[in-house]
Amino acid sequence: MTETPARKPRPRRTFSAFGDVRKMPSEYEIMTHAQNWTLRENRTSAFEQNPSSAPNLWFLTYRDNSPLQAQDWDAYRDPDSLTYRAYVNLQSEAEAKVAGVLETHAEAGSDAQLPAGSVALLGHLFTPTRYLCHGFQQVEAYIGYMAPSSYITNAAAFCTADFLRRVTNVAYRTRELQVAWPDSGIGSAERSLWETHDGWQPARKAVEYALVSYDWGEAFTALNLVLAPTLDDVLLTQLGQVAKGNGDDLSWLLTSLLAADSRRRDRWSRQLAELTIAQRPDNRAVLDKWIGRWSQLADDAAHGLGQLLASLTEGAVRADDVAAHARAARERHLASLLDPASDETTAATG
Amino acid sequence: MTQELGAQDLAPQLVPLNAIFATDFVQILVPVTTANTMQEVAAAVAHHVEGRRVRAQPFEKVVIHNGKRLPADMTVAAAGIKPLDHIAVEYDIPEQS
Amino acid sequence: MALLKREEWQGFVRDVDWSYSYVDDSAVFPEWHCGTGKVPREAWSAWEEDYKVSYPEYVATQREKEASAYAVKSALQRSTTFDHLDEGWKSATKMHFGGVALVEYAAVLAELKMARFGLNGAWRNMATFGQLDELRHAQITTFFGHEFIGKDAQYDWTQKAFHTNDWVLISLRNLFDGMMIAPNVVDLAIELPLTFETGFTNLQFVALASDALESGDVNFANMISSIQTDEARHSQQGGPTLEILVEHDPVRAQWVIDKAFWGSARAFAALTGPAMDYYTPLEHRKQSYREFMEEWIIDQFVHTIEEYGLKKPWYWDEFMRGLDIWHHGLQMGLWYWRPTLWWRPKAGVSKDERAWLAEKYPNWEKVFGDKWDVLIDNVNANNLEATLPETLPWLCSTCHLPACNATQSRDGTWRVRDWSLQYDGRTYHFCTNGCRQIFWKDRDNVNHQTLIDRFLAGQIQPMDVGGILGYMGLTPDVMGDDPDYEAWTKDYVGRPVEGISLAAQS
Amino acid sequence: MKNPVGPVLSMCDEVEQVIAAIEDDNPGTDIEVIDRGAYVRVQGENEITVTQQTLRRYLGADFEIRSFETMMTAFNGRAITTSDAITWQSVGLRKAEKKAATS
Repeated sequence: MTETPARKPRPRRTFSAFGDVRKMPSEYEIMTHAQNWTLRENRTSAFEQNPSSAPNLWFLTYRDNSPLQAQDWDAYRDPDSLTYRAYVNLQSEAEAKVAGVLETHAEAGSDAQLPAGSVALLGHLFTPTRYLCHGFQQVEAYIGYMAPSSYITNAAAFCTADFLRRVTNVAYRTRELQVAWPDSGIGSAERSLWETHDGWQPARKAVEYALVSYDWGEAFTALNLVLAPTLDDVLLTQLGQVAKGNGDDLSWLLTSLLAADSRRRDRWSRQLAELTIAQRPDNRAVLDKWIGRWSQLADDAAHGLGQLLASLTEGAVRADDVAAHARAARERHLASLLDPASDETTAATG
Repeated sequence: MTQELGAQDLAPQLVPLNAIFATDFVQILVPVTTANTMQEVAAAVAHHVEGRRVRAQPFEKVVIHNGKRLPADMTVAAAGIKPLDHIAVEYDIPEQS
Repeated sequence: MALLKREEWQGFVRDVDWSYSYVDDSAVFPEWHCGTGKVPREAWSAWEEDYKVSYPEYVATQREKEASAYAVKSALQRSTTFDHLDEGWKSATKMHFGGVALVEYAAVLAELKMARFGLNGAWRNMATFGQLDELRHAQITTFFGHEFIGKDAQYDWTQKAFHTNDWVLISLRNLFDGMMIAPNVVDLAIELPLTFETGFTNLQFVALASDALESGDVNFANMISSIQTDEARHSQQGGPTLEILVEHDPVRAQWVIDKAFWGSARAFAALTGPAMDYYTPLEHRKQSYREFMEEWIIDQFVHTIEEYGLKKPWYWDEFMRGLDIWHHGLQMGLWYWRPTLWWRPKAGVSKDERAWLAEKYPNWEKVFGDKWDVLIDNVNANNLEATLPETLPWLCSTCHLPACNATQSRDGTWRVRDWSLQYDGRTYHFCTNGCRQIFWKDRDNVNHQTLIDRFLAGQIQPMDVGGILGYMGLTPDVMGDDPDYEAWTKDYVGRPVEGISLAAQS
Repeated sequence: MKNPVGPVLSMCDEVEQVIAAIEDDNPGTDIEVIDRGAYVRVQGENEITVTQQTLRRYLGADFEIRSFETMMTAFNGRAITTSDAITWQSVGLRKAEKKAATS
């Protein structure tokens, strides 16, 4: 320090964190890359405090020492390259569409024209989902909190907000239906249905278990690879179809619009699962074990909801079919993920 | 039984100190050894500050440790100054009469 | 027929708690993550935010804010504004980008933590907006800082700073890990949204915007003002949390605020203080750091906590006296150890600047003027060597900032005093009595090493200046230096000089 | 003022109109305006309100109250937002009102 430091400005085009890149990183990458300092290189612990403090041990156990490991988590990219600006643009447009649909149907007075069966269906299978989705929102927030790369945290952060969006739409509809059908129990019976109705208990069990799955990799697997894809198939896809069949266009449109968030979640989650296996084939066994455990819970949950759906459609649908349809949706989401033959393709794309 | 060695018999040990020089604005890290005298300690501290931030004055410098002024020829070991101890170095300005 | 009003349906969004039966409530909300403490679990059901917002409103409003911030940016992109900004002001922005961008990301993690572990559904929802807000701030700050890398390599530290072991960053990580990412959510809601975001961030984001605008940096002023509009909203998680905690455990509430306030005050003295009183060109200063502190912290914040039934912190007199000292000492430290910075610190002590400092801080000349005079004389004698460090400043075991806070004795002299204590067989030193008391009260930083500790433990190799700079991540293209020695020394050329270092002649 | 409450507005084209709207909505309250260049403090004692209706008179019929947030960089007191208005209230007054509501 006894010499005035020499300054030889070497023109740089982007953050040195990207190394000697030939290609300029995208706006998404600039805004997302290595933002979480608790993941910095050469750290002795996640937090700049006593290495054996409770928070440090928590992050060591559930993040750094997770059975799910990768050489370079920062190699992950969200296939939608979402930035904050892109997210609020996307979702304000999506919400404008929802508002348009809601307004049109409110003007047409369509809630008042719903057959009693449809009202009961919504009151049992749609309006109680605000609890389930809020639980998912919490688990997704935890995934974001603990994720081993800011690329993953950000995807989970937007996804957390998407669940709040869904809860918000469900809440809005809850009020509309309550106004139109004050004696239906809509707006007052949801919590008790959620906590005590047989059809909901396996789903509640699954989300409660997910809330206490503190290994970040397992939480991600449980929610994003298994529970959400399975239950969205029942609560958005199949419920939407049944609603459409009943002439309840509003519920069908709304579930279809909300399904866009689920598809986006499926895209980034699948991409992340592929990256882990491409970087470290041993992760296949880790994911396999977790997927197996959570698939059982997810199938039970889908079956419970299937029974509810069956009872509310007077047997027009069968619980087993509902569960099978949901399982098939999940299996499509996970197709060939755990298949060793897929290594080369995943390595090439990952 | 071997006789225990006194501090003065050991090879000089490094003693990093927290030091402040007179009216300087900041405490600094100054490494000395157990064998250094107070005069040497004062010089080591002054090296970083005197004439750099605090104007040099033509007076002797004295080391103060635990509120006591230590003799110039006393060693760090003899003074019982331990690693990470705090010392102040002050000019020994004669009383104006 | 229009849509339903928010009031008619938002209750359902907020009402999302249920009773668990497959797992224990205490497993879903582990005590050390949630920190309910003496507050009965059911008391949290009364948690209610005043500042309500819904998802569709949120995305629509935020879209407008983003559009406007980026419109200003692109309008200015082709202008030459940046090239004409004062070096001192640029330093204030470099310090901001490096010292703030990733703190915003730490706040993303903090809000995610509350979105998961918050003890009421409405709180978790508000934190869900909060984490999005903070993501916005991290991204916009990072992106705006990135823009200038081509013009000045120091802006690389926008992203890099917090990945290094530079002493400034160790200090800030220690503070923000402790009050944002790691604490239980009750403490967190009081430390981050309430203490930090309704108090201190206003200083950096609203008050500094005044200086930015005056300095001609419209883009920066606009960015930080826009960020603070989000803070104003999500910071409202603090109030309801504090209300409940005060009712059941006022002692803890007081302690949490006291500690967060002190830590924030130390950090802002290091960063915002020099930016306002030294880096901002004299003609562009709106108010002094002290005046901004009085407006935003002393009056507003203290009034607020008193309304919640709490008292001024126990160290209040020491803190108030520090308003005239802390940031001036830190400014001198930042300047003297300038090779360890990622900006070019202005000394800011020309005659006019000193007159301003003396007017705003009547003791300034007495405490700091003599040292700057020696530095000035060394510069004017071509003794630059004597103005560069050969050892480390002592770093406080609580705040990790240099121990550089002079206090006045009864006889009127100003001296930097030793605040130390013995614990578990070793000696710890602190910059102030406040830092020492905080260490003693919760001993959070026991076993956490300051840069001095790391150096003495041999973790920094080689054990010399080069080794230290390497450990801190400084590269020659980034290391700070004074942007213009002449600017602040030329007023004093030719005056009689004595007692300066002879380093250059020897 | 003992308990000043109100918004801190970032400098923008609409500041004057917003202040006028706040004055209209609080006829019995002295509104103090402190201009600091980049930001303007608007405050009244204990409680002040601004409504969407009044804001629309000044800022256009399509102004949404939610957009008030884009101008408000900070505020003093507690901000209570509804779909037609924003009220800034001192913490003391807010506590008293809540207490009255629950007892």
